[in-house]
Formats: sequence, structure tokens, C-alpha cells
Amino acid sequence: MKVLDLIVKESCAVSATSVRMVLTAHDTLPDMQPGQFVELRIDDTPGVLLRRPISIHDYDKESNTLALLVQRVGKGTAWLCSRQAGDVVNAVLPLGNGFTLPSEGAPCSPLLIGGGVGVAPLLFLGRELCRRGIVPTFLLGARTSKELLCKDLFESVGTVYVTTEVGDEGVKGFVTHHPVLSEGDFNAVYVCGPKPMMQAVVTMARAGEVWCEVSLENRMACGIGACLCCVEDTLSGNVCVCKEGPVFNIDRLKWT
Amino acid sequence: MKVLDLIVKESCAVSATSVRMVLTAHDTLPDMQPGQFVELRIDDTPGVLLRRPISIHDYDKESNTLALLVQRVGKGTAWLCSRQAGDVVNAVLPLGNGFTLPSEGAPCSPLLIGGGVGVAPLLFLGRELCRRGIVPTFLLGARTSKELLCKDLFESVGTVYVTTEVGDEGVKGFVTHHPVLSEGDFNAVYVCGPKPMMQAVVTMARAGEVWCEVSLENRMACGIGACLCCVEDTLSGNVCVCKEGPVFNIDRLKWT
Amino acid sequence: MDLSVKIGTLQLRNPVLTASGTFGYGTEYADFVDFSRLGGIVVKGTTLHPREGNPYPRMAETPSGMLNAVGLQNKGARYFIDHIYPAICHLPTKIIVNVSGSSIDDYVAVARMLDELEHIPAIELNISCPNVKQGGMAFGVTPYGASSVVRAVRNAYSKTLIVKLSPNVTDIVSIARAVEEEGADGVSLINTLLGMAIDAERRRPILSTVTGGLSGPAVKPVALRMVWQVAQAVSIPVIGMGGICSATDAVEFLLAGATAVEIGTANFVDPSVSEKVADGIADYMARHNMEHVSDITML
Amino acid sequence: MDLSVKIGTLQLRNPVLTASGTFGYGTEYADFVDFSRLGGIVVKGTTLHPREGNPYPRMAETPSGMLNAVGLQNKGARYFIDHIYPAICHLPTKIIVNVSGSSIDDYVAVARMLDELEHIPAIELNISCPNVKQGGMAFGVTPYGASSVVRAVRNAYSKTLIVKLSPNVTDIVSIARAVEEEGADGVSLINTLLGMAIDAERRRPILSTVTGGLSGPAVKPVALRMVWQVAQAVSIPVIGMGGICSATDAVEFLLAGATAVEIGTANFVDPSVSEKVADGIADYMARHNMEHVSDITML
Repeated sequence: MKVLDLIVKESCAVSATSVRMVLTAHDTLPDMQPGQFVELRIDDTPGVLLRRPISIHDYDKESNTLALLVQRVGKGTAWLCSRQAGDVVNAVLPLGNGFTLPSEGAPCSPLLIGGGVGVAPLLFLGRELCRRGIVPTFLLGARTSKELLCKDLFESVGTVYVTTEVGDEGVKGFVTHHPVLSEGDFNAVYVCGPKPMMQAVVTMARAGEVWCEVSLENRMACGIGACLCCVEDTLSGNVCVCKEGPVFNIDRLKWT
Repeated sequence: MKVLDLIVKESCAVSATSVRMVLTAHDTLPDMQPGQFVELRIDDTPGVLLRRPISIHDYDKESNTLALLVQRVGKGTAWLCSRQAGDVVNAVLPLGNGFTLPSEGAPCSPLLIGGGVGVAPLLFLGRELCRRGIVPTFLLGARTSKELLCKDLFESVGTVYVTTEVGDEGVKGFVTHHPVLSEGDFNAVYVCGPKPMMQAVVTMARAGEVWCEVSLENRMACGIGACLCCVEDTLSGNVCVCKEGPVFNIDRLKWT
Repeated sequence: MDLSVKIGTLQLRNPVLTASGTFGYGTEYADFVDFSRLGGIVVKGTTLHPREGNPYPRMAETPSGMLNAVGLQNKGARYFIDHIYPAICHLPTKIIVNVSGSSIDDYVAVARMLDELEHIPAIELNISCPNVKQGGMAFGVTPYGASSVVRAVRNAYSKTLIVKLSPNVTDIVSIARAVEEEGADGVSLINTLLGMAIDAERRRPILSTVTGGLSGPAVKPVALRMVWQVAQAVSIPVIGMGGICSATDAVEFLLAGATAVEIGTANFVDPSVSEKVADGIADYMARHNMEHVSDITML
Repeated sequence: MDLSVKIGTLQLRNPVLTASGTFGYGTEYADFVDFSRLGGIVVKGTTLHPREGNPYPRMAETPSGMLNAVGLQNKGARYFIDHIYPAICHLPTKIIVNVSGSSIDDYVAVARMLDELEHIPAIELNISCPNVKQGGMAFGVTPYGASSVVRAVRNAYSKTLIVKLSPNVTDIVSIARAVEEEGADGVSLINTLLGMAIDAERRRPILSTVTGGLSGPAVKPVALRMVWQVAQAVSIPVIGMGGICSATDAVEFLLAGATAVEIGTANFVDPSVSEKVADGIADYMARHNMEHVSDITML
């Protein structure tokens, strides 16, 4: 883990409330794994004290850059969304444990399900799967087509299916309504998104006895397992999402 | 009094720690008097709650602009000093009572004494005196010539004498050491600057029985006489500097 | 939509009041606020005799807050009645006078004088101001002390009696219950938290009195907690205050159980804030399909 | 320049400690802090039996502060001794264990167990945690309650005993005097202020426990005031804390009379802050021509 000043290389709105930022650093960025996150310090924002955890959307060792998707939900994320090229954002990174990647050569047919801004870490995960010769399938959910984030980027990495709640793109409804879930023959499911969506997917995965990992977004303070604020009540008791997660195998969760 | 969004027209450093800002507004600025001040809201600055009182350095009705000199002493003034052309600063204005101007045609030979950033309101005052056919004499004090603010502007309005503590410009020492004080034949003295400097001038004015007004800078909260935080202990008791001042005739003060 | 609330016999058109000591006598804010859109104004703390207050400096800024040590500077009840009351009694909102004292007799004397004033429908009894050595702290920090002063004032004052509580206590609920027992029509809380600021470079306290009262957004969590505790424990209306800067803040206090709110320190930052808060509460009610302000309750 | 301070028999190389509950067991911060530059680490609150703590959500951000309701989650004293102590006992700084309990017997049992550990030179007795229904509030808010637990622990514990005081009291000085009387070697203050946060749109409390402990810069003025009051009233060393984010903040506490300071919430914002504060105090002393940290006093 490092504390680093990241430099914004570019920042583009990808929906009315979300921004995709590419950042670099003077130093070499530490290695990162899909599913890990960064904690960004919020400057110049009265009343905001704590860092904001943001999952790593993309990472490219060669260009020494990482990408983040930030959704404007409060004063802290509003500040992040207003950063421009050249601005500096202080980060602690990389944090937490990422998704479990299939071992080299193991047969794997993964489905990566994301909802809303929760699609963010799945791009980085998809790239890593590709690097291992596995073509990922994405199932991305959003309220409307306008809120569907970075579809083109996902299409450059794998097959993309879409659901929208209003039905203006892809299958109308929630991700759990998409036929690919029953038609596809997946032996691994990775999920990140709003909790009700993740719970619905987990219920289906359990019913189908499919291996499944979810990335949780509990409210955090320290990000490194010191304050015990972001706990998830698991089968092994309250554990820190920031340190033992944010990715959990569903076998550890009490979710019903 | 109004609450207005002021728009920065220009902002120039006039010393290592001070900035001169010219501001305008979409609406017509209310009329202002020399010695009055504005209360500026500090945005984007964690922990800073209260407005900052800044005296009016210059005001031009025709161009609908006012000028301010801001010295960087803390987080609030640092934010103000970092405003650029086009930025917006919210202000309550005009506040307080200004300097007493000589009545039309009355014989007046005024000396305007300023120290540090306290020179600010004297420019506006000098202009008003000029408009009444009175050529003001300025005596400006600073620690060094580099910290002497806007000398050229004062020279465009009246005669300027200077003292510097290190002696790299004008007379070496404090304003009270300048020979113009004893040589000049002034019947009105206006003072604004650090309290010890003002006290020294007041002592001399009393000794010479010269009419004298000072502009005080007590720490304020509301700026409109509601909170009673900025009081000066006068001969008529504790009075609000923001509302009954900031300009006081020395006859009201308990200063010895 | 109905925003009106009632405290004792005091009827307010909406639940937004301005807090004592932060709004002068109202007139200072005439350029900024349409008084007819406020529930009421709680004017400066008034004592029997004139008070010069504490020496300067009286104020220090703190993270998201400020300390003050004004020390109840005011010209006394007689001056208020003769010179201030005539100028404010016809303002188009309810005028409540904050009353302070250093003895029960003083409180009673002021309450009696104010009881005569037709256009003052209520007083707020400050039994908690932490700034003045003899300014009431002794009354406000024990149920016994609070009871004694409220009992005496209740016997002398016929209109709505609101008691302003100190947060600098172990058990604010016991104080609230004690003043309810003695016939208070409502309680308002919180007064300021006792705090201190130090100038590290000059190595001395910033305030002339060393300690002073903390207010502003910093104290909001403590204020909300106390309002919530007290509202559950008493049957009389609770007026909540402490760091309210926006309608959302005000709604939080109403959700915690307050019947009305007071806006204090925020008046210094935005002199129109009280009016905006009142408007914003109406917006909130519209958004949540609420008919009456009392519908603002926890789910 | 000498920054060392002494509390009981505990010798610290400088007056900067990290506060319990904000620094884990130290190891979490190994990437960010050179422990050899800290006075010490106060590790997480430890109870006799394991505790799961409170349900999620446990945290709410507030203006310049945060509320927490962790509820003393920890694996118990036995686990600490067997599994954590071996991993941290050779860290190049002083390790102090924060001890909590829900009965005097529990406190005493944990203190006895820790007394055996060679590399634990001190404990900090939490008699004030406001998060847990049976977590010590009853002890910390009265002189009698505080005395009882300190007396019992003092008899069971031979090394440096620091007692951490609650700010949620009318008279913190009386509590400090009571624990000094029972043989405490020092007091640390303030623990968190009891507060509450509400989600106005969802119309419910943010914390699962409704109320929680407020910390961060917002509380600094209250903390400074209490440290100043207590430091004047007791002869034992005072450890000050509450919103310290910088060396200037720390110096303010030292000026108020503290012998040492603890850094809490600020660790979450800047994980290296504790080391920076220690360095900054040295810079301050150099600027003010001070030889020893005890020269940091009011003028």
C-alpha cells in the first residue's frame, strides 16, 4: 500500500452523473489486481473529512495509468468529478483483495454482471481474464441506456449483454431477467452493483450451484482494516470489507 | 446592504502575500463610502465557516467595479487570493460606517496614514477627497519596500510619503518617525493599519490636538451588529466595530 | 400544505425561528429576510440590569464552528421595553425574548416585565449560557437548579414559557423532565457546548474568557442526539437547534422529534438562510407528499 | 532537543501516541508509519471475552467529523495475548492496550492478564465508551463509578495505568480527581462525544445503534477545554486528544496542559499523520527555541 499523488490525465463525463478518469503518477504505480480499490482524499470541500473508496476500473502497467469511474452522489464525489486534466488527487492504493482469477489453463466460462457504477471493476477483471485466454461475457444493467456506462469499452474486451429498467436498450428489466443467465453455460459469476441486484444474482447462483464472487461497497472510513466500520456480517462473524474484501465468495456471506 | 455575487475582473499579486482584486457584478453595485467594508463568503475551504471582512480599496460607480486588497493570513484569505478572473465571490455589502468627509468647501488639509494592508481604504478615501477639491497627503508604512502596496496608485491621487522598517525606501522606521508629521500642517488625520501603529499615531494626534479617525479591524462574525463579537471598549461602552465602526473618531476611544 | 406549529399557546406560521444572540433584534436583518416568512425571531438575551458583556476578543473560528464569549451584553429589560420593543413589536412574525439572569429574582423580575407586553407571546429562558460566571450555568446543569428557576418564572409569567437547555450535562433528559414538571411549555436545545481555542504561535487562549460557547455545523451530531433523547422523554414540544445551515439540517431535527427549529450561527454566513430553510422545508414536504409539518417523522 | 515524556513509569520518546480504535494493532499502518518515530501505539479496545460489536452501519460522516458505533469488536484478551501480542511486541515503540469491560471483574481479569506481558508497559482503561450498552458508560459518568473500577484495576495492575475519560459529563474535573485519588498514573481525554446522524431522505438514523461517538476536528474545541480544565485540577499527566490533525493541533493540547497527545480520526485521512505530527512538534520547538517538550506552555 502506498500514499501517492495521482495526476489526472483525462476526465470525461460518461453519463449525466458519472465521470471516467484516467490517472497516472510520477512514481511507478504499484501492481493492482481487479477488484481492488483506492481511497481518494477529498480536498477543498468543507465538512468532508474522510477519503472516498473507488474501485479500480482499469489499470495499465505499461502506460503507468489507472482508470476510475466516479458517480456523483455527494459533496466528496462531486469534487472528484470536477477534477480536470493536470489536477492532483491523493490516493492510498491498492487496497483490499481482488477477484479470484481462474488458475492458468483451468476451464472457465465466466459471466461478469454489473449494475450502475458497479460495472467499474469488471472492465479490469475482463482484461485480466482475456490475458489468461478466457473471453469474458458481460451482463450490464442500468436504469436507462443513458446511464449504461462505457459499453464500448466492455465490447472491446468481451461479449456484452444489456438490461435496462425502462427497456430503451437490451432486455427490459433487471439483470436477473436476462435470458443469458439461463441459456449461457457459465461456471463462474462475478458481480458488482447495488445490493438488491447482487442479492438477486446470489440467490440464482446458489440455486444453480455456480461459483460466485461479489464485490461489496459498505461505507468505509480507514480502508485498511483499522477502524472496523465497514464490516459485513459473514459466516465467520463481522469482517472488514475493506481488508478481507471487498470481494467475497458467496459461500462466506449470510445473504439468503 | 445586499448579498451579491461579485465577479472577479482581475486579480494581481501586489506583494508576496497580497493580491489586488477588481470585482464587478451583474447588478448595479450599491453606493459605497470610503471606510466601509464587505464580508466575503469563503467557499471550498474545509473548516472555514465565517465570512471575511475586507475593506473597500476602491469603488468606481461608472464602471460598476470595486477593488479590494487581500493579504494572505490564513485559509480564508488564501482562498480569496487564489480567485482568478471570472471567478465568483459572494459578498455582503456595503457594511459599517465610513470615514467622515469634510463638508463642501470647508478648509481641510488631511493626512492619510496607512500601514501594511491597512493602506487599502485610504485610496478610496483619497479619491473622494480629490473629488471635493482636496489634495490628500498619504503617509504609507511597510516593513520593506516590497511590502509597500500600490504606491503608484496612491501617487496618482495625491502626495505620497513612505517609511519602511528596514529603510530600503523612504524614511527608515515607523510612520510616526516621518518628518512630514511635524512639518506638515494637517488639520485631519485618517489612520488604518496594525493596532500598535494606530495607537502611536493616536497618541501624537491627541498631543497635537488634531482631529483624527481610525479604522479598526477587530475580529468579526456577522458584520452587521447582530452577534456582538467584534466590540471595541469605547467611552460609551462596548460597541460593535462592524456596525458603529469600523471608523471611529479617536474621541470615542479609550486608547491611551 | 400546513407548516404551522404550536408551542404552548404560541402559534407559529412555520417551524423556523432564529436563535437568540445570532439575529440581534431582527431589524439588523431587515435587508436580508422577509420576516413574514419566518415562524419567529428569538431576540437577544435580556437581563434585568444592563450588561457590558466580556472583554474583546469574544470570538474564535473552529473547524466547522465558532466559539463565542459575548457574555450577554445587553442594555437591560427596561431599555428593551422602552426603546427596542416599540421598534420591533409590529414586525410581521412572532417575537420571543430570550431571558437570562444571575438570580431567580432577576429572572422573575424580567419575566414579569415582559408578561405585560402585548406583542411578546413567549419567552425563552436561558438557564444554560456558559459564558457568564453568574449567568445561569448553576441553574441549568442540575434538575434541582433548573426546577427552581422554572418554578419561580412559571408563577410570574402567564404566556408561553420555553426553557433553553445546556448540553454541558451528563443527563439532559433529567433536566428536560424537571422543567416539564414545573410547567414549561417547551424546551429548546442545544445551547452552546463549552469549548476553548488556543493560538499556538502566541501561546495563549484566543478568547478573553479562555473558554466560550461552541456553535455551528460541528455540534450538529451532538444536538441531534440530545433532541432525539429529550423528544422521546417529554410530552411538551422540543425546539431543536445546533448547526442548522439548510432545510435538510432542519428536517433532520424535525425527524429527531423537534416541533420547531432555531437557526443560529448560519445567519452569519448567509443572512437570508432562515427564510431559505423555511422554503426548503416546504419543498421537502412536497417531495415527500406531506400535508402537515408534523408528518415529518422517522419511518 | 528532548521530546521525551513520562507517564507513571512509562517513558515515551515523544508525546505522540495513536488513539485506540483508529490504528488497529499498529501493523495495519506498517506501510505508512515508521513506528520508531512514534511515542507509542494504543491498540484496539480489548475485552475479556470476544465481542462481535454492533451491526452495520457503524459510521456516519458529519461536518468536520465522524460518528462511529463499532461497539468494541475484538477477539478477546486471550486471543490478543496468544495471537496478536507476539506479532506486535517487538515493534520499535511503546504498545499500550486499551481495556474495556462490562463489569469490574472483567476489567480486573483483563488487567491481570496484561500485567504479565513483558512488552506491554501500560494500559488505558476505557471507562467511557459510549457505544456499547454495557460497555462502561455507567462507570465513567460519575466519580463513584469511575473510582470503583479504577480502585479494583489499580490493585490488579502493577504498571502504568491510564484512565480514558468520557466527555459526556457535567463535570469532568470531578471524574479526573476521583481516578487520580484511586492511583491512576494518568488520564487521557476526550473519548468521543455522543452524537447522532439522520438520513433526511430515508427518514431514519444512519447508525444501526442510532447514536454513536463523535470524533474529528469538530470536537477539538470541547477537547481542548476539558484538557485545560483537567490539567489544572490534577497532578498526574494528562493525555489530550480530540480532532488532532496537525502538529499545530497537538501543540494546542500541550499548551492546554497535556503531557502527551493521541491522534485518532486523522489516521483515516492521512495514514502517515502521526509521524508528521511528531516531526512538526520538533519543528515548533526549534522555531520557539525550546529545549524540552515540557517548555510548550502558555505564556
